Amino acid sequence: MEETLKLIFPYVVVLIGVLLAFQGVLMIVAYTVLGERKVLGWIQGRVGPNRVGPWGVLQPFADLLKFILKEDIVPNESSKVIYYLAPFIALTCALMPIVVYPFGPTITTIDWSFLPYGIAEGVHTLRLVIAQIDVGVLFVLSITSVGVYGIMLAGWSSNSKYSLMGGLRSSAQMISYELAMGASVIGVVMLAGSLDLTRIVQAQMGSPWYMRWFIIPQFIGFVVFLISAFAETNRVPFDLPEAETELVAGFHTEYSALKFALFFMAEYVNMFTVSMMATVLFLGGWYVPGLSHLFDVGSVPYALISIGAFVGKVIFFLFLYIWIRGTLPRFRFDQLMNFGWKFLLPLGLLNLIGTIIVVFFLNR
Amino acid sequence: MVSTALFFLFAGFAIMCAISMVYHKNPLYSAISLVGVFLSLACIYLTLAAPFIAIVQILVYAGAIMVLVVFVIMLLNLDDEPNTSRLKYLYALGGGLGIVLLAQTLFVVYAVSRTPNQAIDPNVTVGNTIDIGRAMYTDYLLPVEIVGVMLLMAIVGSVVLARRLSQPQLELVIDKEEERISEEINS
Amino acid sequence: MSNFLLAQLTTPNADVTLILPEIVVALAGIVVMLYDSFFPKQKAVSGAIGMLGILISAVLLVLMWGTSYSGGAWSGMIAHDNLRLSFGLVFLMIAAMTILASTLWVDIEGVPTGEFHALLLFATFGMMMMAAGNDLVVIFLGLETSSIATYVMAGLRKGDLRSNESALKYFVLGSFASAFLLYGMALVYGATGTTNIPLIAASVGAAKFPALLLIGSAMMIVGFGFKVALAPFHVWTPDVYEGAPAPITGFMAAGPKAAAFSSFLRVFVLGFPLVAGAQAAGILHETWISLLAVLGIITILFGNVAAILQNNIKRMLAYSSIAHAGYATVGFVGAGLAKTAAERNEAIAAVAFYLFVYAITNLGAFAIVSLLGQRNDRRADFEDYNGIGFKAPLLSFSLSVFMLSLLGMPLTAGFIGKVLVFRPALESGNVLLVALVVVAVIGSAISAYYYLRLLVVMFFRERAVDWTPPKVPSALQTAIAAAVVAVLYFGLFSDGLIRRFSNAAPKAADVRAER
Amino acid sequence: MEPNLATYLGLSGILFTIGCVGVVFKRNALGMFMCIELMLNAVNLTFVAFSRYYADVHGQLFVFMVMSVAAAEAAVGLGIFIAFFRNRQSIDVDTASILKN
Amino acid sequence: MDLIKENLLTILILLPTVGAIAAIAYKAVTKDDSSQRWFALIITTLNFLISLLMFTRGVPAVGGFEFEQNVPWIPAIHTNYHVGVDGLSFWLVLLTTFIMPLSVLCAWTAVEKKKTAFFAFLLLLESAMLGVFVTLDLLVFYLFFEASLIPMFFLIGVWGGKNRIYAAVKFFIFTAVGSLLMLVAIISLYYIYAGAVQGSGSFDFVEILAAMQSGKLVLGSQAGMLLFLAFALSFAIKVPIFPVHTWLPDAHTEAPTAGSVILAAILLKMGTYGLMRFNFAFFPDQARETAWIFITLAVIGIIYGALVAMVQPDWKRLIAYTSVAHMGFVVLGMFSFTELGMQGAVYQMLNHGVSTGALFILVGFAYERRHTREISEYGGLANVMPNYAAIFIITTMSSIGLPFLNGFVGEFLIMVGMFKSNILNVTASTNWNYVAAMAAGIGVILAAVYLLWLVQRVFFGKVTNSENKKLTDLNAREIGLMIPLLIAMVVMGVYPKPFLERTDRAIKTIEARVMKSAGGAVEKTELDTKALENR
Repeated sequence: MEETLKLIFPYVVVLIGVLLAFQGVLMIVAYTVLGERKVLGWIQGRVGPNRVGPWGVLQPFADLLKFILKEDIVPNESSKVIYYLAPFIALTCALMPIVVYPFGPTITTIDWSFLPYGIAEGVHTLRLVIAQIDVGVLFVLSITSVGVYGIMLAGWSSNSKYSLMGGLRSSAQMISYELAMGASVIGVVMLAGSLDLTRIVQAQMGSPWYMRWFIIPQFIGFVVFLISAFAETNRVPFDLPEAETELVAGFHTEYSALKFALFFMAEYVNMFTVSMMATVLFLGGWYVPGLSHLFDVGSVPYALISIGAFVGKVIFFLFLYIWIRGTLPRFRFDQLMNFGWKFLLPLGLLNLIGTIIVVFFLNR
Repeated sequence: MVSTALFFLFAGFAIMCAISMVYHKNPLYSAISLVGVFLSLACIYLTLAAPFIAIVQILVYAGAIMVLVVFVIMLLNLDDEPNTSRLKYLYALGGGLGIVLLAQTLFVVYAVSRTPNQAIDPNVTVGNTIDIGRAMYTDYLLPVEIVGVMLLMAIVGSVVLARRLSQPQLELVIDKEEERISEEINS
Repeated sequence: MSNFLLAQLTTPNADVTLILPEIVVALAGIVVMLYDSFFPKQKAVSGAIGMLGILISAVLLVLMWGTSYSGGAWSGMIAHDNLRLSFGLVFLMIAAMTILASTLWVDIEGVPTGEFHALLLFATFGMMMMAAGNDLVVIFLGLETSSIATYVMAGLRKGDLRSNESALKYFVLGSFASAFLLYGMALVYGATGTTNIPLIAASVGAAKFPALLLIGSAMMIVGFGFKVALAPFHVWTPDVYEGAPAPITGFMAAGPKAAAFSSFLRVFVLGFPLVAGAQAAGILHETWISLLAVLGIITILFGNVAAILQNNIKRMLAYSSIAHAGYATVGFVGAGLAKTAAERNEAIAAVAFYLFVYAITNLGAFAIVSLLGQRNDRRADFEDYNGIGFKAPLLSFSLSVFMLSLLGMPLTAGFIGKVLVFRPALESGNVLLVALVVVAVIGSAISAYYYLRLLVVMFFRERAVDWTPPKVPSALQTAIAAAVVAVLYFGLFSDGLIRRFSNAAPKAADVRAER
Repeated sequence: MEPNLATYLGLSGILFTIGCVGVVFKRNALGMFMCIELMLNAVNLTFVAFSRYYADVHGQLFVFMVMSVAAAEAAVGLGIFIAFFRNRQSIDVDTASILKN
Repeated sequence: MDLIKENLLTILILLPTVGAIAAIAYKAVTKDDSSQRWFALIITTLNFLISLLMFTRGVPAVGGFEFEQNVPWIPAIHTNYHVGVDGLSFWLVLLTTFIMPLSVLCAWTAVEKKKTAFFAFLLLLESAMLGVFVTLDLLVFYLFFEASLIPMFFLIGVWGGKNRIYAAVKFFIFTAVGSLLMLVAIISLYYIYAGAVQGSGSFDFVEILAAMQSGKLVLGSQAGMLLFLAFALSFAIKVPIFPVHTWLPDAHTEAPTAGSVILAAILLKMGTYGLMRFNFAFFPDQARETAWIFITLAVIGIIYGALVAMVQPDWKRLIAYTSVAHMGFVVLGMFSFTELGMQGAVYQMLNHGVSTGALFILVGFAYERRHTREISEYGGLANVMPNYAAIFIITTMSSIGLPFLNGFVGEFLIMVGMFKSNILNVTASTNWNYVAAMAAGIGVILAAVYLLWLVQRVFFGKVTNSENKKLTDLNAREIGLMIPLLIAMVVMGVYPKPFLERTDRAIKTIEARVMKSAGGAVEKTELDTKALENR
């Protein structure tokens, strides 16, 4: 029994960690929605939702309830299997990348002694990343690129021309901007010397932090990344696929109720993951400069503060999203494609070439 | 044990998806089945200790090539394949080819399993990013350069193909149309 | 700054001079592309840049003939021998001829010139890589590079359904063939544990899985057979050739085919060499030799018989190109049976020379066909050539010379080519090969019928309707004149070229240094 | 039964067969193209399996190259399909038969 | 002069080609299409005169060649430009250069369209034919052998009669098929030689022959037979020997006059020349073994040709069939393997060249006037064209083999040679040689029948067809061009000695080669020696 428990214990810890992490993400996402409405309201001189709970804090749950209770409409002529499959693909692919982001430093001094039977004997370290894999950056990119299927299939299976147009636009847009995104990421990868996100964060540690954070040497890359991240997530000013005025909400025109909610969530999760990516790649991830002077590296408080810093940085990006949504107009589709191919991609490539040259000479 | 189960799970899934791809008349269903094959193959690469290839498999095949294919299917709004009577000999040909290849596969499996297997050291992995990267820019430097040229060419090629017709080419089409019409009138 | 990655890199032995000719061609392609995007109107210049690149590359190739290179350059991925050099020259010649021959076509059909020339140069780069590749991966990549470029070129006449169809079929069947080829490569890799051809040759005798070697080579024969259009795998050729624009058809019939032959030769003759004894290597060698001989017989008979039935000249030339693949196979098999390195080099040179001559002749013929075919190759049936013989004497004389050379008449280069490829096969004295040669000869006799038919139509028939000979632009004139002169010149004074082709360059990059 | 080299090769052979048969059976060019991609993937699996067996990274690099080639092929091939479709309103290869006497 | 003599054969070969190019260039520059015949006439005559220089050297030694030149052509495959004449080729070269100006003359006005091309092709043809007769390198021989096809192909196809396309293609394909197998045989021989001498191979006739004679190169019986057949087939088609002769009537009938003349007078000789030169020298055993086949076919050819000729309604076709018969004689003589028979064969080649050439020219004259070749359209021409009739009858007589005209000598020698031969003595009971000789004799009689019948139908009787009344007799050019031929007929018929003398040594060499390798001594007969004493 004890042996079995001992055997299972690490898995249990990981499982709990995963659940917690995902729960946290979903909560943050849910409140991002609220936050967006509030901030938009603020920008537009309105109040925003304030009826459900104090300041409207229960609004997300009310929304969820609404989605669950709404009638689920399935278009007659749609391809049923794909129609059902699409939102799941979208959400799954949005959530998957979360597993590789390190959201805090490794905790080395953890004390499990309060547990019975000493089932956690000798285990003192806890990695604050669900899966540290060798090719983390590529993993994120690849899952994101698979995510486009959700949108495309949704557009196609609805058997409606608006949805189809939305799906087509979305996939074209995502394919186009993924290149620029990749180009901007490679600069970071080269400076860090690894595709592993944890390593990338580690490479940004140390002093002087303002030189280490890749936002400084890779500023162009950062800008390119940010813009293409906006495009990847179909957010304003790149929200052509779901432009209400043109396409009547685009690929999810025909979706309602819970399936719509899944798409909706997927979009916000995507925003969140992209923000995490930006944080990890350019803002040093969970690293707080100078924190090691206050707490021991590897101690629990150090980790907690780091997690806080990480979340804070992510929220900064989320705010940026909302802010831009409130201020910028939408592109026309051809402008968007031109911008992507003729400006962003060359810029990313130039940055890449510059980085190559610099790295080459620095390493001689 | 777990890896065995996983292997057979993904292998079965891959074969099922592959059959479904051939079976389905609707190109989109075929495409999705193919994505399924790609994803399960990626997982199988993981069991072969080739994480880099596994990820690139998803990135390139599922994330780029098949997205393009699905894109084209949607763009052209392809319907199901019509069920007209195909030339019968093609079915015979396909069946024959299938049998030959299957026999060949069996032969390969037999030949390989007959040869005493050297045990594979599970700790030796060559599929890490660093291994691949190092080999790519030393031994495989030349192929990488050729691939560069090839991709450039593919870009040029697809741009050429996708661009609108030039003026003389349009004239050509119009010419031909007129010719056809005049022929019809004559006949 | 982290120096994590670069610190671990060992500097590769990247001897650029070894692949300079190839690089020059690729660079020329890029320059053409860039030039065209900035000055899209100047069509002649992009052609001129292309020609310049080809010329420089050719000069470099010739200069490289006697030079030796360090064995480990590019990790042994590049071979430096007469196969590579002579085939390289063949490809460059093909590219130059195609550029010249397509000037008129480019003009009247509004082809995107810069892109066309760039694609052509990239295809040439790919073909040169196929000949130079000493490793299956380089061969595969070269093959794909040239194929992909050719797919696009076949479909360049976008408004025309036949061209689209040609591109579509070429693409689907070409990729299908690549898959087989690749599977073969994978199995060979599995059997020997390496993709480097000299290493494969060294280890076929002691292959880990000899059975895989057999299957792999069979698969590769299927794949290469598709590319060179050997008989059961030729199905794509006629449709594709007929549908593609004439200058491109000429290119396809000459270039990718010759390139596929060069790799085919390298993989089989050098990779699966003649080894005495009944070990795996011996069985493998015997198998592929006899398989190819049988395929050659079928190819020659089929190509020639089918060509007789054609009324469209492009289609006729397509079938004849199948037959010519068969003739080249004769020399190829002869090379496989050569007992000494010198004999092998001679046989390889014979195949190279044959394809060289075939390419010149074929491109010349297609230049004229495209000229007379007018827009869209509308006038490409035999009837369209009725009685033009004495109305356009120079053109029809040139076309006759080409036809006679394809037929293998003495005093044309085609004759020398045939003599050369038949020689190694007869030398071996193998019964199957003698049968192959006899079939090849009978095939040539059959081919007299359809080649002469063109002469008959041009000179012996009268033209019913009025016909004015087309104006021949100067570039096309140059191309045709060069082809005629070359055909006649190499019919008389081929010695220098044959010697050059068969003289072994110093064996340098033969073996990959170490793993 | 532990998966070993033979198992992997068997899987790749089966996939290759299915792809090859599919190429013959499929009517539309896009379907054929997908079947060819499947065949390429089967080959990739063979390469990776052998790469694991020999502990030789070159097999995986070959796979990498094959993937690049597949991408290039896809780009061009889809361009060709679109060009064909523009003129013919179908990519059924059986309708592509004007090139016959 | 020495320079010319040194390079005599090369000059002979190249001069017409240069002339052809000059004619075309002249046309291209001046657009003048009528003066090319002068080019052709001058060049061919000049060539004839130059070829007469061959007399300045004596008969080459046994197995040797005069005017030899041997320079490497494609060293990479060990092929040389090796030319030379011996007794055998001497007269054939002379025949060629002699006939060419005449054929140019007979095409003087007959050709109405595309004159430049016509004369250019004639000149090119002369080059090729001369090349065939003088080259001693197998590959180069093959090259000229094939190259001679193309001008002829065009001559028939462009300037021929109604059915010209069929005839031209048939001619080409028949000849090309046979010769391609010869190419295989030639290349095989190259490697057999290489294997025999343990060195590089060779295409050189002299070298290979020397290796064979010295016993270094011994052919296996099977390989030898295959090679022999490959060579023989191509030559047999060219001759043509009976079952493969069908291209000849068509080609002759459809060809323009000059083409028919050259075809009959010279091109057919390539086949017999090749048989004698290569088949007998390289494969004596096989030649002996298969002699009965060739003799049978030759006899069949003689009788068949005569019978078919008899029923031809077409004048030209009739004469074409006489060629089949006459060439049958040549083959018969060759395969008797007696010196007399072979001498006769060579002599008959020349005869046939002169007589049949003349007949074709004469038919051409009539055709030019009436544009028909139906015998029934003519009749009583002797009344309106007396000179023409006279010349025609003399030529006919020569062709039949009337004593004191050339045909007699050749046929007589052949028949005697056949009688003397022991090549067919399989059984003691029946001497098949006699049978063959007698059958040939019947052929001579049949020839008399059909040719005289022709003369009777065309020239005698009343002029029934009104169109024939208007016909004019031969003009000065036409008579002038017939005179050399008539002289040749008479001289060759009366005084054959200088001809036989020249060929004698070469023939002896060949005979010795064929018979010696059989183990038997060279057969000497009384008549044989007498003929030699005539020298």
